[in-house]
Amino acid sequence: MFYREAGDFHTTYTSDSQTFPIKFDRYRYYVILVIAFLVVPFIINDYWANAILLPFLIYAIAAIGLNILTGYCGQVSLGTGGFMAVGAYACYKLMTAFPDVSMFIHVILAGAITAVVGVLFGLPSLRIKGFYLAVATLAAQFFLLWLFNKVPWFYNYSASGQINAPEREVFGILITGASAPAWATYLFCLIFCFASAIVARNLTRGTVGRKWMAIRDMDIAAEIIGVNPLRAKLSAFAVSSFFVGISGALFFSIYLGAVEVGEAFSIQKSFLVLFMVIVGGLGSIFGSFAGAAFLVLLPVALKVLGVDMLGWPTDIVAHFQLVIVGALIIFFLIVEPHGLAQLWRLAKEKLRLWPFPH
Amino acid sequence: MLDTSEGYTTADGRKIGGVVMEMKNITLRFGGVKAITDISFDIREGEIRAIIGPNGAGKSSMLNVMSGFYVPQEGEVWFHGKPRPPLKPYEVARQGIARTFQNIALFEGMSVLDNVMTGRLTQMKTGLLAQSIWKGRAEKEETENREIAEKVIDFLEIQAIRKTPVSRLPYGLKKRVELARALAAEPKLLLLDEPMAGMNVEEKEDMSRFILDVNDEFGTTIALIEHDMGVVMDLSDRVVVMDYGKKIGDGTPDEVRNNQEVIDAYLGVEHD
Amino acid sequence: MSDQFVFAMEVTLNGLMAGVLYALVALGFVLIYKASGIFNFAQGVMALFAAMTLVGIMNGQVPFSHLINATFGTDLHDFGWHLPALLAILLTVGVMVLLAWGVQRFVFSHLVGQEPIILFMATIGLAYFLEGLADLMWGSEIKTLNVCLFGESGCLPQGINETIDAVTYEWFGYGFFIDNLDITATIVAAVLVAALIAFSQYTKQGRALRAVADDHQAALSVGISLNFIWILVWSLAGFVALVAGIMWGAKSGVQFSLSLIALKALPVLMLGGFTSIPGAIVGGLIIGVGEKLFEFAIGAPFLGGATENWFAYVLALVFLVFRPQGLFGEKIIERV
Amino acid sequence: MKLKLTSLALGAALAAGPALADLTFPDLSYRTGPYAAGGIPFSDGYNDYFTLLNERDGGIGGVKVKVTECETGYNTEKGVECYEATKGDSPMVYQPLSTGITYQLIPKATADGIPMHTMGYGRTSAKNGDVFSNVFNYPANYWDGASGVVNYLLEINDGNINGKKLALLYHNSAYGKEPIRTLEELSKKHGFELVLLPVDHPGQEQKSQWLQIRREKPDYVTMWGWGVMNQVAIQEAANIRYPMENFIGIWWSGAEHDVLPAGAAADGYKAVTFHNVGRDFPVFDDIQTYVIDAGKAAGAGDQVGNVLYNRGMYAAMLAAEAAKTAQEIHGTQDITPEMMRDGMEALEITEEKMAALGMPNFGPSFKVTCGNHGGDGMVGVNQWDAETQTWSLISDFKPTDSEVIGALIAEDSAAFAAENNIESRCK
Repeated sequence: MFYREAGDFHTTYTSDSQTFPIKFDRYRYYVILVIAFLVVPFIINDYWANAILLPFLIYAIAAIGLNILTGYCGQVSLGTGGFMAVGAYACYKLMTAFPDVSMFIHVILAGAITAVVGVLFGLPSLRIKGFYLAVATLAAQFFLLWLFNKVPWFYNYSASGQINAPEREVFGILITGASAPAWATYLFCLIFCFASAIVARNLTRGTVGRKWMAIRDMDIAAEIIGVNPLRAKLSAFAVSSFFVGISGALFFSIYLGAVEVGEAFSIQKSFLVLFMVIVGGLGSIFGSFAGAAFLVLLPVALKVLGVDMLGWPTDIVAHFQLVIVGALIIFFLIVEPHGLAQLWRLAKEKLRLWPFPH
Repeated sequence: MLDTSEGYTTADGRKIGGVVMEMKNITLRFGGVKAITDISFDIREGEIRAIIGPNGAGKSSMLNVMSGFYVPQEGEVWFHGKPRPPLKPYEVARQGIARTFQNIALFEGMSVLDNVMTGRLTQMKTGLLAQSIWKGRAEKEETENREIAEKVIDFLEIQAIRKTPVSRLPYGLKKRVELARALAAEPKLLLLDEPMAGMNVEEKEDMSRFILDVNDEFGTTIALIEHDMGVVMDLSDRVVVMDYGKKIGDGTPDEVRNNQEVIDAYLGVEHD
Repeated sequence: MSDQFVFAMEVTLNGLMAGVLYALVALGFVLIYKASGIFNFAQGVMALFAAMTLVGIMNGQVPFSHLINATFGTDLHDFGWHLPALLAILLTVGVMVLLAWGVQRFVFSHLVGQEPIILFMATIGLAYFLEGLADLMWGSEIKTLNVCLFGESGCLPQGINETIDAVTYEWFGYGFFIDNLDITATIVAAVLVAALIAFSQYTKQGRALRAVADDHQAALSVGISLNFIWILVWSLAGFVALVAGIMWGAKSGVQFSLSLIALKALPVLMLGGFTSIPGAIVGGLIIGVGEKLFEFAIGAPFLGGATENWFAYVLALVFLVFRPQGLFGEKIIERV
Repeated sequence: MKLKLTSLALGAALAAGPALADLTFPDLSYRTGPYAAGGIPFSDGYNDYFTLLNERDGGIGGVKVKVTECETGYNTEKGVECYEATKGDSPMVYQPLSTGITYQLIPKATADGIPMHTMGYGRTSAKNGDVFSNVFNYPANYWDGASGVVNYLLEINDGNINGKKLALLYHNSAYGKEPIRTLEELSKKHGFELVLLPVDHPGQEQKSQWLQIRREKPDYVTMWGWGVMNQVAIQEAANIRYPMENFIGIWWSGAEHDVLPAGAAADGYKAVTFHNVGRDFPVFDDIQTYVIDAGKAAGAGDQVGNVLYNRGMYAAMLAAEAAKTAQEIHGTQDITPEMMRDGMEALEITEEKMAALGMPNFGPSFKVTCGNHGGDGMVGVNQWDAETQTWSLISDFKPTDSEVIGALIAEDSAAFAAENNIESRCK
């Protein structure tokens, strides 16, 4: 009833190409923003921040990053864990080397450093395609992890081989370390997540985005209409790695506070983020959020349901978690192969016609 | 034969200008097989130039040489009065050559509008940073180019489907969208690879009309390849006829129609 | 002959043996990819599932006993029998065929004609599902795998091969170490590949399989049932997974980490091509020798060791840059 | 779903306020994932001991014990979720059972005033209680383990291992690299040669390493392994006929499931330990009566007496004793996590105490102080008998090289204190 585009006219190309052309979507988006920025910080507690919202926001950034590379540019990557590690270690080195510089700058610089590394490992994509490339990016994954583990300079020669985030403040408010208040860490991640989504949206709706999608859909045709495949692919690797690097930096400094490279950024992480992107929907910013929510929230929800409410043994619940997540992935695929985002889109299309479908 | 060295006036009174592209003694081999043997011809500003021939005559190879996708072993391609060095395919597009494909090569995951906008890519220059901020330069550039794209969309009468994903369109419309994408680039030379292939009579007529209108309205120089002789004869100003990789005729449709070698080729006379 | 050279020879030989084990895992991937274009992420988990099922059946474990006990307060553990290995293997193959049928019936028959990435994703779901199911069915503790085909004799041999040790000592003054299990694995792999080739060459189903791999449409048009073929390849892949699970599980016991052997197969696939059985074998050998020699010559002495994992991928990557379709992969022809 | 989660989280937050009737001991277990085989017996032992206290003694000092189990799957992020979900229930002590989760929780638990006990794992320099106020790693840590291995070698070589060659086969991770510095110091001191052999995670392929061992013929091999790496290493050692009695693992490489897959070939394999093994203690009779036979066992009840079961039970015993100490110090039965911390810092384990608990000589005697949260680092050696499928203590708990280890701990904890602006608090 309320979800209509009729009467919602656009008189300029600018207003037509905005992110949410339908008024109802726009309002809902504003409401979500208000809640996220102005309500949640006041009611958030440690559990919600550390167990749910921080991982959700941080994985969403990583998923946006990978979605740019895989969903928009069609280059499947399994190096996400390695690139997150680059972001984390870059952030650590910057934090400890320049303690007085703002964390905002450190995190962004960590992203930039990751972008450079990403471009380096993106070079083979010019020759290698499809699943072959996916497996090739694993070379980055394994090599980077080995490197961070092997060279003590990266972990400041600490005896434990782990990196620990020292306490840092932004505008006088502690945002890293154990004493950082939940709302501050949440807001810090939210700002990055929000900015990442906006930037990703801006890039994908304009020239660069079309170049990426052209390469994805048909690389030869793209080249003939004037897309330089080298620059398009490498820019996708750079932008993607930038986001992934930011998420790695936040993952280490804000969320966990201490990581060991082989454990935190293992190949499992690469797969997890890829699953988020695919489950959420390739080529959709919203899908990145949906996928991150699905794979972060679902296990927690199942745990709460199984252990806390039904009182089952923890191991049986953990096994069932795997079975249910697996079955749900397959189920969603059969219902709608293009991910949660597409499912959402279809639901909206139906809603647009509701209650008079004909 | 018509003297074309200084341009000419067509039967319907259009002024044809100087040489845009000239093929000089092109020979193309794949391994040991000769696809094109020593072919020369030119394309002039504002004209509709057709390359015809039976299947396997080497037309597509010729088009790929013109678009820079294949580099011939012998001969030169002159573009705007200069020999064109071997270019990467994407550099050719930047020189102002746009093309369509025999087996539609649209970007299936994108909407019609986005597909047409890809035609503008070579003209859009804002950097990554400006685009990520969007407001300001990127938005302005997007709007300016959108206007050009919309003009083409209007012209080809595909306004109603501009937000539709290309994958949902029927064949005939896809062909039109592909033409729109090529036109959006405002090319100096437009190459059409079998624009009528797989169409019914009605669609063919539509497409012919669009080609003529494009040429008329924008003054675009068009080179097309086609194996359907009938359509081409009505459409083009001059025709090159190929058979077995060789040029067997070149001239106005009437001249070609009366060329014995051409008639033989199309009627299928045995080669010695 | 210098010591280093003799050592390098030993390392090379062992690399070849390791390569056979990698190839065994890679084979399962190739079978499914060739016939249906599915990159089966669940292959490693299938090996785990198969090996766990085998041990469970051999030891007469009650499936889902932990779940049943927790739900009904019973105290079930095992049926109290101990089945001979051969019978247990046959039963396990039966389970894998059933699994193949289920996968086809409940997953892929609903996803016909989807893009490769979607099919890939379905196998991700399958991997999760199977991992949870295997643990629910058989429990997550480590199980000792001791396959003895004919009573007490004919068990899987392990340990240094005396003959090779003695002979090479005679030749080089240094006895080579070759693991008997590896020799067995090599023989098994050879038999397996020969059987697969024979199957695809000389049986009706095998020919149908090849026809499908060549061209789905054409195969359909001559009346081959795709459904049947796909159940067949998933069964074959399940069988290969079982063999790989036995070979790897014999060394480490059957446990969760068995599912990680898939990671050792990926560089092999890259190198050998996703569609080539000889590619999987040769790729496995190259990766095996390459990573072991690198570790021996450069990794351990100069880089502090543990370089094998990434080197296998880097080796495959460098190779791919020069030959993007892999060693025996079908040439990618780009046309417009 | 979201609504329910909110209400649950709110409930947890509200419940954090007043002291509860029960003493809550969270159990961050891992019964799934790659290390489940190690996690299951530990968690069973931990749970069963508390169940025993509840059933037999009515809890600790008359207060019932509640164990809240939370599955981490050895995954750091799940560990964080578990911590956040349980920290509101006034948890007595966290035993994260994973080095990754430990590092993660050290600052958090310290800030929240909750003690942690990382027994034989975690951050070694946490032994310095002056810096790590809330972290305890008695009775032994990794560096003690390394020193214990060397001490044992000294013992069997009449005090002289000059010129011997010791190979360290380690999981190529922070955990595996722990003993390197200690062993390097000790190799300087005792004149043995150290060979480092890293194994990539997960460790299913160790051919290169074992070929190297075969070529270089080290006199002894010691192993810092975990998960599948253990089983494969022991099998490979058997394959190259490396003398098993010269192969000594750390305590995380010395459980039944590590040696069983290799069968008879594993006979003679050794591992250092900080607690006793086997079922031969009176306490197990009580566990059998009050827990297993009563159908209250945490797991299947088939793990009793296994190395890791004993370790879990030992951890529970130490926690319970610390809680008792805390009750005594503060004169109240309803202790808070802060009081529990004080109890842990004042914990003293003596032979009499252990005997009274039905666990004579189950572990070393030690006394925790403000400056020393790690006990005296007493380490013994176990050996595997494949015939009877039992471990037995062949070398009793003996002190480790506190001179070498102390210096390393002082250095590392000082660095941590400087990095985090921690001031000295012990007098």
